[in-house]
Amino acid sequence: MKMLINVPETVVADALRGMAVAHPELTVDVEHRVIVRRDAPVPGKVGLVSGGGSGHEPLHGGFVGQGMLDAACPGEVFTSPVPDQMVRAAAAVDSGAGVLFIVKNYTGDVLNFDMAAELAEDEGIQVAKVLVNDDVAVTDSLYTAGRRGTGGTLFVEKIAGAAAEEGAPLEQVQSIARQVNQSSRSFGVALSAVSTPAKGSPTFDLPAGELELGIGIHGEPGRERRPMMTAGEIAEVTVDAVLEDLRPQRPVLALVNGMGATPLLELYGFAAEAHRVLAQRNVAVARTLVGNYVTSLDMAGASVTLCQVDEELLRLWDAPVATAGLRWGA
Amino acid sequence: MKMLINVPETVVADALRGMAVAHPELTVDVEHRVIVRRDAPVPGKVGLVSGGGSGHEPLHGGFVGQGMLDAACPGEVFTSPVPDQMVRAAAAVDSGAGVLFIVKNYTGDVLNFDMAAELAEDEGIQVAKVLVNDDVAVTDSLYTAGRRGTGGTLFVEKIAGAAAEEGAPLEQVQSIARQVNQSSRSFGVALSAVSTPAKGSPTFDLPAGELELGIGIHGEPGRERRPMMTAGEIAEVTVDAVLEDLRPQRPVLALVNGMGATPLLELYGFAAEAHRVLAQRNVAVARTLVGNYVTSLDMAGASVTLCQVDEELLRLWDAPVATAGLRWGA
Amino acid sequence: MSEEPSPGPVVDAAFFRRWLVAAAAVIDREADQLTELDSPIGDADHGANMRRGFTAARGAIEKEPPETPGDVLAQTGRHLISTVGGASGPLYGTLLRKAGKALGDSAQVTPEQLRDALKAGVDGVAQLGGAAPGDKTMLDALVPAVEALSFALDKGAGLIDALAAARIAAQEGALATVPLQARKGRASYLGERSIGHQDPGATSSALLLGVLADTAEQSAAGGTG
Amino acid sequence: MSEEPSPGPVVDAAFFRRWLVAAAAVIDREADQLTELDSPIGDADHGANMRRGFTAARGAIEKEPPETPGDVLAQTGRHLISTVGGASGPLYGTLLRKAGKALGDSAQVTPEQLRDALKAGVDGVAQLGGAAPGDKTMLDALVPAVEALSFALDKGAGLIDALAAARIAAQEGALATVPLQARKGRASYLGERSIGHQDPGATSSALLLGVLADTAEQSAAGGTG
Ligand SMILES: Nc1ncnc2c1ncn2[C@@H]1O[C@H](COP(=O)(O)OP(=O)(O)O)[C@@H](O)[C@H]1O
Ligand SMILES: Nc1ncnc2c1ncn2[C@@H]1O[C@H](COP(=O)(O)OP(=O)(O)O)[C@@H](O)[C@H]1O
Ligand SMILES: [Mg+2]
Ligand SMILES: [Mg+2]
Ligand SMILES: [Mg+2]
Ligand SMILES: [Mg+2]
Repeated sequence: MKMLINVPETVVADALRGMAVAHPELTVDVEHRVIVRRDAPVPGKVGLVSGGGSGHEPLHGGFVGQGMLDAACPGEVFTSPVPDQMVRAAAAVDSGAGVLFIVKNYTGDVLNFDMAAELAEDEGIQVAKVLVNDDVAVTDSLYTAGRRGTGGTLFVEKIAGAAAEEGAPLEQVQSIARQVNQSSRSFGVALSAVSTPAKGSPTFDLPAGELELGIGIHGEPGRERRPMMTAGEIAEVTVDAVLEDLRPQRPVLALVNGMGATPLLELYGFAAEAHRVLAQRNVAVARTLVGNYVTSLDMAGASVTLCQVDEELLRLWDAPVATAGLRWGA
Repeated sequence: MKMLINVPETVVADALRGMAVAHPELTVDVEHRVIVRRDAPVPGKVGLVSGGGSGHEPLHGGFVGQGMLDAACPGEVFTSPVPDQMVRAAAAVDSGAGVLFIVKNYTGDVLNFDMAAELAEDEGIQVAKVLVNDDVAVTDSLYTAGRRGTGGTLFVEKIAGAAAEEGAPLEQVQSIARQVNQSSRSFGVALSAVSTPAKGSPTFDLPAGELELGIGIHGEPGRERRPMMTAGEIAEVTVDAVLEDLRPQRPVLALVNGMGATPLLELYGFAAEAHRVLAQRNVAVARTLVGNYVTSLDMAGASVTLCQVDEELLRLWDAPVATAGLRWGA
Repeated sequence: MSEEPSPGPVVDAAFFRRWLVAAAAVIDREADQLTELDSPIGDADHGANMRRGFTAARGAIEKEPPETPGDVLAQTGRHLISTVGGASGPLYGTLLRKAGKALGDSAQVTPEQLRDALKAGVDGVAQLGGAAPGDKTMLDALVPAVEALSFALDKGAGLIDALAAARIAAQEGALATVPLQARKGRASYLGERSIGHQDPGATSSALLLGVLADTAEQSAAGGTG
Repeated sequence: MSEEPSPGPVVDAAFFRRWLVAAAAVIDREADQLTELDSPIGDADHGANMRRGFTAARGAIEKEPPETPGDVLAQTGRHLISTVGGASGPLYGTLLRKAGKALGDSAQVTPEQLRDALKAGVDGVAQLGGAAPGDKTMLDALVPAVEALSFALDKGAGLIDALAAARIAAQEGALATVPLQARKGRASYLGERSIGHQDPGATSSALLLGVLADTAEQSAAGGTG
């Protein structure tokens, strides 16, 4: 697999140097791997910190800015960042109003953010956490690692970010973030496997003529392999998998997300099919976001995330946001 | 090549249906293949119309909106749209102030837009044209088809769009568009060939360990094939190819553009290397845009476009824009 | 069926409608091959473009059949312009529109009229696209074909034989594009790397002229009017 | 060189520093293999993660060598936590920090102290990660290894033999993860499809225990202090 890189060891640092030149509105600490809003800490505002393995761009660094995250900690590719980054980020964004850690539910992320929370509290920073676990492809049980955090992360970061921007206190920002997570479900499919710089070749074999259902965003294979289907059929499987678990009673936000290598042309076509299925299932869609937002390097495929919203969540979704990856109203 | 599509014949119509559901701020005429600003025609404003083959998303449909295009005409994949679409678009956006056709320099686009201009003028619409031909990989001469229009299109559409939004008359919008085109140069590299839905397999063979220099955005192979290089080396070749032709005396806008399948992580790293080379060559960079903007379906690779700007062009670049693919200040 | 010497086909509106139906069928059959030719030196869509255009044109003409040969060609040209896009849409569209216009409103066409009409069409292509023979485009099939047609008619050949000569010239012209370096169209971007590939547009032109020769032969033999 | 019965190695700070240097070398050598194991049931980074962490820890410890066994382990653990990330960073970091803490500030460590320290470390892993043997994680190598070490020491074996037993138990434990269905970590997402693959973390644990056994053997044989 050819890659546009120097050496695998420096991909994250190289990308951070690139973010620094492209986004003067961010403070990018390449050495310590922390991306912070230039105006942080915003007085009186709860600080939102997220992070995770790199390779999912624009998540999370592309979501730092007004109305969304205050800081992001990029780990190595597909590897949780380390506690030092999170503590540094928390210190940089804490205005005294406390910090919310938004953590995708992977063993590595959970353990590292837990350690960081302890360390940050030792330094006198008030820390709350929210765990994102929206992926219905994974069986949830007390005896497993539980559901993964995928596309729902975008909804949590955007909506909790809007609440924090409006001055909501830590407890309320945390409870809104939890509500968004509980209202969100995702399901993804892969048409090709991902290649990481470290490995340099696809992490699993996906033969021509087959697709993988229920994939994650780290090159983990899915739970089932099927003969290739049309966009319409894939939309049915995907949307139905989400709806089976979510059973929405209210309108939803829909994220039709590309995994990285699927052209926008195909993604819009897939969005049309997802809408068709939702209409057939009598689900009203309040807003639709189509694009590559929570990616998996060069994987081809897509995921659908639905988030059930009331008027307040919809208002917070529509609130201004000004980040590299998501921007409106500002 | 697996694709997230129904059948090749309907990819463009399917994508337009998707744009319609995702962007209520646009009027998407799926049958006639025209995407128009919902508030068009804007009274007193020059209408900007562009278009070209599909497969380059977000170009052009994703650039319709306040401060950029008034309408876009998507052709079949990698195929110029037909005159009927352009005439319909012109009629939809003409407020009486006239319409500017922004045409990428490909035989098909030129011929179809020329025919459309004649037909639109027959209907009483004042039409001006600007040809975008920024790709230095192609030898320019009277006896050839001339340089292709690639990444420079984004600069032309954004800056001319800002001028039109401010109320500049047709002649002035056209002359600004020409100035931007003359100040812009691009060069691209491919790490993989593109697969079109119609063909279903890569349009050319690019062996492992080799890259293609000077590629276009339609799956045309480039002019030269070389053993694979690092991001830093590629940045040197790319930036130098542009600078050799542009020789900027003033600061530049830099577009570090992904061809579609190259992960954002790699693209930011490439942007860092491009900046390093520009700094070494003493070229000041006023603004940097990194992302997948002028794509070639699932091609892996990147291009660099530089546009030399004075204060007025920079002001117009910074002016508010609100489109699906490019948005700030609004 | 008759053993008398062929009377020469009746070249009327029905003749050109039969040509269009057969052309659409051949293009449909050869589309993948044309797209294949458009891959190494183009953008892999020529077959799809031609199929889309000819299918649409045939459908429209069958629905509302124009009454004169000129109208069949001119309307086919207009449909190609409205549905093909790309370089080939305006070029083939212009070829047929100009040819149709040149036929005026005569109900039947003489071999000389057909030759003049084709010549007018090919001139239109050259003018619109700015290409000349040797640039590795459809003109490399079209120009020799019209020349061969002219030459044969001048020598006293009937339409069937003259079109057969045109067909061969077009095929040879298409083949002769292989060693050429492209100077127009997308293939020109490749510079020297365009050498060694047959031009897709010249190939489709040879197909369309071949169908014209077939139509003339079959019209004379079967006398289908 | 001596023919007397081995006096048992001196388990001091230098012993653990030698272990760390050797561990970093083995991890570096086996990193690609570990990443390979992490591909079918994980995210293809375990080798890279371990290499990054152990290289950094070795560098830091060599630069400012801690003075007690407990400090070597605890600081190595801290460096792993600061540089590895992922699941394995906090888990291996905790293993070594807890083990180091359990050693207190003694300058030399008895076999029983080492056993208790390892036990404390492994308990820390179990508590932090919430996994149990059989879940297809590093615990499937670590727990049997500590048990084998205990059992051997209880039977009167010296440290070298006891660690050799631990090494074998760890290797067997790692191999025994192959038929298991994962219940923790990334591999658990695969459900039944996780069956048939060896767990990367259990494999790296077996490597690290193997290096520990080697270090003991070489320390006794060479007497390098
Ligand atoms: N300037 C021109 N003059 C005549 N024929 C041309 C010219 N440019 C291109 N062509 C013909 O058009 C063909 C390509 O058609 P097609 O693939 O349908 O369009 P596009 O190049 O826009 O994808 C070429 O093979 C060539 O024969
Ligand atoms: N909850 C857990 N308890 C113990 N070990 C675990 C747990 N989760 C994962 N592991 C171990 O971590 C290994 C994976 O480490 P690594 O690949 O470096 O981290 P990540 O899974 O974050 O990519 C697994 O092979 C497994 O042995
Ligand atoms: Mg990992
Ligand atoms: Mg084309
Ligand atoms: Mg073509
Ligand atoms: Mg891993």
